[in-house]
Amino acid sequence: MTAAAVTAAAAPDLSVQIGKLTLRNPVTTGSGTFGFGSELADLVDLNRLGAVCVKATTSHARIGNPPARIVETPGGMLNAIGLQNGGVENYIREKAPFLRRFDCPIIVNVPGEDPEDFAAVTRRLTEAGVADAIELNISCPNVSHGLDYATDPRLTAEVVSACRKVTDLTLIAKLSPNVTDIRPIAKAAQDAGADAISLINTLVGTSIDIKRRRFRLANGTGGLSGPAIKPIALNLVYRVAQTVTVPIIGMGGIMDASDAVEFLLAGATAVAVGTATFVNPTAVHEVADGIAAYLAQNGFTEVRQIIGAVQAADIRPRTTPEPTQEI
Amino acid sequence: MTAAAVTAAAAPDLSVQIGKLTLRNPVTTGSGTFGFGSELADLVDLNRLGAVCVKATTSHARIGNPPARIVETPGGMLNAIGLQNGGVENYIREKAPFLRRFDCPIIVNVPGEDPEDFAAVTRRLTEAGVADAIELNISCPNVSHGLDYATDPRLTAEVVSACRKVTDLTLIAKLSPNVTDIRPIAKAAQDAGADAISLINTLVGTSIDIKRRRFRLANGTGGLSGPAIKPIALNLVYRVAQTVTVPIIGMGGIMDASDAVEFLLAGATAVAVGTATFVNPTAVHEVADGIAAYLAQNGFTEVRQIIGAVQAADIRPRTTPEPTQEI
Amino acid sequence: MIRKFLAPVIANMPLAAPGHRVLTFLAPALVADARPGQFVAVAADTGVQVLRRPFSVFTADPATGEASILFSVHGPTSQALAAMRPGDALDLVGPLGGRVFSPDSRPGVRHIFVGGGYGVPPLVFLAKTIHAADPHALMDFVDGARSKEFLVGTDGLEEIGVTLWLCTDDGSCGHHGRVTGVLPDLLGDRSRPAHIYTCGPTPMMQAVAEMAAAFDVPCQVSMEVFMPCGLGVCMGCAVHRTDGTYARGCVDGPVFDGREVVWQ
Amino acid sequence: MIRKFLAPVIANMPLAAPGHRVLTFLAPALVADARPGQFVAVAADTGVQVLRRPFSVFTADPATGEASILFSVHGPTSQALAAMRPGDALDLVGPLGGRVFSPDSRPGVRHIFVGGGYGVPPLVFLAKTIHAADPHALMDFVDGARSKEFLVGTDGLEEIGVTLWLCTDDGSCGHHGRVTGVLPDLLGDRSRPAHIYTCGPTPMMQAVAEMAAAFDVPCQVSMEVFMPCGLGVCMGCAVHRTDGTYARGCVDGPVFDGREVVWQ
Ligand SMILES: Cc1cc2nc3c(=O)[nH]c(=O)nc-3n(C[C@H](O)[C@H](O)[C@H](O)COP(=O)(O)OP(=O)(O)OC[C@H]3O[C@@H](n4cnc5c(N)ncnc54)[C@H](O)[C@@H]3O)c2cc1C
Ligand SMILES: Cc1cc2nc3c(=O)[nH]c(=O)nc-3n(C[C@H](O)[C@H](O)[C@H](O)COP(=O)(O)OP(=O)(O)OC[C@H]3O[C@@H](n4cnc5c(N)ncnc54)[C@H](O)[C@@H]3O)c2cc1C
Ligand SMILES: Cc1cc2nc3c(=O)[nH]c(=O)nc-3n(C[C@H](O)[C@H](O)[C@H](O)COP(=O)(O)O)c2cc1C
Ligand SMILES: Cc1cc2nc3c(=O)[nH]c(=O)nc-3n(C[C@H](O)[C@H](O)[C@H](O)COP(=O)(O)O)c2cc1C
Ligand code: FES
Ligand code: FES
Repeated sequence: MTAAAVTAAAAPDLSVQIGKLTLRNPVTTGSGTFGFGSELADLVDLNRLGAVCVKATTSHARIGNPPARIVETPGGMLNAIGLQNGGVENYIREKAPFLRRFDCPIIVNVPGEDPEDFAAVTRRLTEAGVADAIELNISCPNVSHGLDYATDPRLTAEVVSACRKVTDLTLIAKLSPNVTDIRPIAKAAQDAGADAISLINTLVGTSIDIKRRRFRLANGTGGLSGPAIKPIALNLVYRVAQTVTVPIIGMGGIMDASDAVEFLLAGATAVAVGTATFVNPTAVHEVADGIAAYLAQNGFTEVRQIIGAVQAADIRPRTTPEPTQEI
Repeated sequence: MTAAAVTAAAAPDLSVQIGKLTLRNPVTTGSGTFGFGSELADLVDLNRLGAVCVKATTSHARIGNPPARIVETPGGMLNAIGLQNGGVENYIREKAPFLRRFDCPIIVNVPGEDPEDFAAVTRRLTEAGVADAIELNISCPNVSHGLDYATDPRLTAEVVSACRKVTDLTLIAKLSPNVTDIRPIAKAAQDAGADAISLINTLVGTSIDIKRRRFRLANGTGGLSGPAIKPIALNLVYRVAQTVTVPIIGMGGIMDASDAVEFLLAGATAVAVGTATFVNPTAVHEVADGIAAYLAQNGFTEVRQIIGAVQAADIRPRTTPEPTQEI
Repeated sequence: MIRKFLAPVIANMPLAAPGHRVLTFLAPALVADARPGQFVAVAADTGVQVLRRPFSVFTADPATGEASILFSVHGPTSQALAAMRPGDALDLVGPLGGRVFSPDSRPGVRHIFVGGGYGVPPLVFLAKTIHAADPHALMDFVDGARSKEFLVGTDGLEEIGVTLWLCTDDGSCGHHGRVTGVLPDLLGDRSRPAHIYTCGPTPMMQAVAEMAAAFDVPCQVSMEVFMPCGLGVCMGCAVHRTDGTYARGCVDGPVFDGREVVWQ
Repeated sequence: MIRKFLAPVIANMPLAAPGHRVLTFLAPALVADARPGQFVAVAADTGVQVLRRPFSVFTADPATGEASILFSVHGPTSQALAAMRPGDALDLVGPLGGRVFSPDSRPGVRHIFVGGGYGVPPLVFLAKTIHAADPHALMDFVDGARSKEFLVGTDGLEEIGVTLWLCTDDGSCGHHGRVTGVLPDLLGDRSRPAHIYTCGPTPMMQAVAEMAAAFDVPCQVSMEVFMPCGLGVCMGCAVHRTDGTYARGCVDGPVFDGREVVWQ
């Protein structure tokens, strides 16, 4: 065995490209599940992350929804945080300096009231030099407006275009699973200038306390995340990967490396670990290490070799009638 | 305590009305999870069911999809059966006679290729007197055409109208959760003459075998059912209950009576037990008994008292901006 | 009759084969009804698994009302089974299986059982059943495994007159090679009719069924497909038949005629 | 420093109170860092629960490196904890909690602990910490429960000079009534400053905090809200503050100034 072969076997190349960013490995964090990085400093080494995606940052501070904000459900959880955050100026002043100490691309998640609002925050973050990429959160199910944009290709394009005009940073459109057909929406985001697409945000759901006969969440509904939604997320990532050419950041129920590999095989260039961090705060590292182990065990030298590598299924096109037969 | 009070406490009135049918209790079965009734005869007493909803019956026999057809997922399962069945004549000849021996309304689930196909099967079942209600399966994610109808109000209305013309039986439209906004679709079904609405059918999802790097299901994708989808189903039932006046049969992840009560509180007039039957074949009886116990414990005398009785949440209308505040 | 019940665990004995165990439980109604090839669907409190798992009936003793399953530890359910202790309650539905092994009734027939892995338990049950009906039945049991220590479940068969043919892939015991290596000798004896009953990994059963067809000997195969409900209602256990249709492995099987199955 | 680790279980002792236990485990790093009011987030293999559950640090012994939690069996996680045996591994993250109990350092201050249910453990830890720093500290512990058998966790406190005030709703032991029944006497002593530290059911804490405000005595409350992550990242543990904002129960608390909290 040559020295090069030994090295390759020992350490597969995990790096991937998302827009202008080179990630040292394909593992990033789900916005809203990793705070602003500092909270987990004792447990997670930001220098070992592919990128960090921070909690949503809005133009003005938001107090969020009243409690209860989170309930557990079978295999998952519902959240209705309501985008509580200190606003963009607070982010720039209080949160960004910590993150900038690390060699880790920062993705800032940006919701907005309308295209102008999205663009204003994007512009401010760009000018201040406190983000390496902007993830447009056009898909938050827990606040007004949030959801509407990602349910319509035209509205999606409006938000993306508005932001594209004001930033050269890598622009990521975060899509919603709560739609009839995600493909035209993904296409619209790409055509409007998104450098990448992330999905999925949470699915709308609810839970009722039968003793008190009221909704468990003060907000009524919340967003479902966690292992329960993984099959749905995986299918949407596959669909979108068949539709767009820009890279995809896949997420939804990734708890371990094996889940992450499923997303990569389905066509995601990177993955985000969300709810898993609550259960296992070091999941981000375990997922990255596990992907490396999978590659080594299966004779791959680069993570890029498995992206979209799932063998195409014999999925019949929906317009061809099924064969029928009298039995 | 008077004798009447004792009786009321001992046995709350569980009966509900779905179109022309009076169900002795609100518990029915999810189509495709209970066969044609006879398979479970050792374990389940059909005379104790609210109604029985049988496996999909198509105009011609269908061989179904190749295996693997089912995979387990966290808190749920994906199925891609592909509507395997012997066809409507086979149903009339081989299956209906057994079901007719019981004092239990029969709901026949009917998928179709186009409105004419739906109507042809509906007419045949009506003429043959082998069904008490028809559930139009316009939402099966596992075959061509199936899904399309329930994703569009106009197509939904076309199918329902075509069938309404050929039957006086109770007509139920089964809706899909894989849509951006279910409300106009539910409304269209009602306006076109549906006597009731059932929901949800399964959510589209997939699963990948990372060792073999291929989809676990031969069909590529499947329909997600089981506890994992309960929060999504419950929210859709609530939304539709706020939208239509016809009764709703709620389903999706109901494993026990407590789950069923959540659906009733959300606005379902009846519930269907699906995946739970695979795990616990007597779930239908346990759910009905448990609903009765819940009513008794909480001082209700009729199940109708809790239908839609969840206290309205403080769900902010999606068009009103959130209060924001500098913190 | 299919029942759902909680059966008290009587014993949970490790076998010599690593990871293999026999779990014995009290279930008189099951014992009364179960026939060779039938199985029980077990629900263990694994949390991660939603569905039950099928396990063949290994023994069913009418004298004591005790039945048992023989299993190896694969995943969550079998792990949970391995941890069960006497007195614990085993949550099961059964007996399941619509078409079972049907002993060949031709006089003087040679019954040939070909088993591997967890295909052995139903065949042992079948051998004992045939012996009980006809103490002079001629029986050969071909048991295959990776290596010696994985040959399990055939204890006591020789006592009821079964001739054992052990095969190991690594030659550590008996015939060095696959079960199909010893079959030609057995099938070559044309002096009496023969009948094969096989259960085990699909590639093994395919090879056995093809060999049976070549020798024109009837062959019953017990298909091991994933069985989500075991009750015939989910259609998830499809077995591809030569007529082009899909049978349900659970109620149209698990036992099929070897010539009826389309092997992948 | 917050760590994630598997701590070997040393002992799992039932208490006299039905369903209550103390689980002791080896965790030197936790012992070194944990302060009164902090907690650990426990992951038990319940299957049905996705999230960890918080349990207050009850004891932390630097001499042995052993820590413990005191819990009562409610649901799946506490059930799994109750079943743990010495040598098992306890999966935990901790110590968690950003703002902890801060002992009043005014000379001669009377420290009044008011606990109920699983509010008792952190207060016991606090009392021991105060005693270690000042062996002459004046300490009163008001412990409330439904009835006598549910008064738990205060063993050994009298030995370190704590005066115990037991209260039971049914009068089966000590004061017949709520903890707020004995507080006026303690707070009425104006000869020295007093400081209340309370943890327990929210209605109890609200009553205590309101009484403290009426007597103008400082009061620290440890809020018990559902804590999905315990790390400050999910924002799910909102505590409504009088300034109209929501604090995070886990890292902005769990200890708050009683006047800072909007009680529902
Ligand atoms: C009729 C019948 C009788 C059986 N009798 C016995 C018996 O007597 N003794 C015995 O030990 N076993 C028996 N089995 C096999 C047993 O039911 C399975 O191995 C079962 O999956 C074990 O459950 P588990 O939770 O321990 O492992 P699982 O987690 O279910 O995993 C077991 C194996 O199956 C694979 N697997 C899991 N799900 C799927 C899927 N959807 N598709 C493909 N592969 C999958 C896993 O990768 C793993 O290798 C029988 C199976 C059938 C169908
Ligand atoms: C900071 C802190 C410290 C704690 N310290 C201790 C301690 O030292 N000892 C101790 O015994 N307990 C302690 N608790 C409480 C403990 O964490 C909970 O009781 C925990 O839920 C027990 O888990 P379980 O799985 O046993 O029960 P669960 O299944 O979680 O149920 C426990 C109770 O909580 C209710 N519940 C569950 N989920 C929700 C929800 N989303 N919203 C509202 N109610 C819900 C259930 O109905 C039930 O009554 C502490 C809690 C906090 C926040
Ligand atoms: C508590 C919580 C808060 C979240 N907040 C945000 C947010 O602020 N912005 C956003 O785009 N997504 C948010 N999400 C969605 C996640 O980033 C992710 O898309 C989703 O949870 C699915 O991934 P998971 O199943 O791995 O958690 C949040 C999710 C959770 C659970
Ligand atoms: C194996 C399987 C087969 C199904 N077949 C049908 C069907 O033929 N027609 C139909 O309308 N729904 C079918 N469904 C959907 C169920 O009736 C039900 O809508 C869905 O599973 C959600 O309920 P559950 O989570 O309780 O299973 C099927 C579901 C499963 C799991
Ligand atoms: S396992 Fe469900 S039909 Fe066979
Ligand atoms: S529990 Fe997650 S922020 Fe406090």
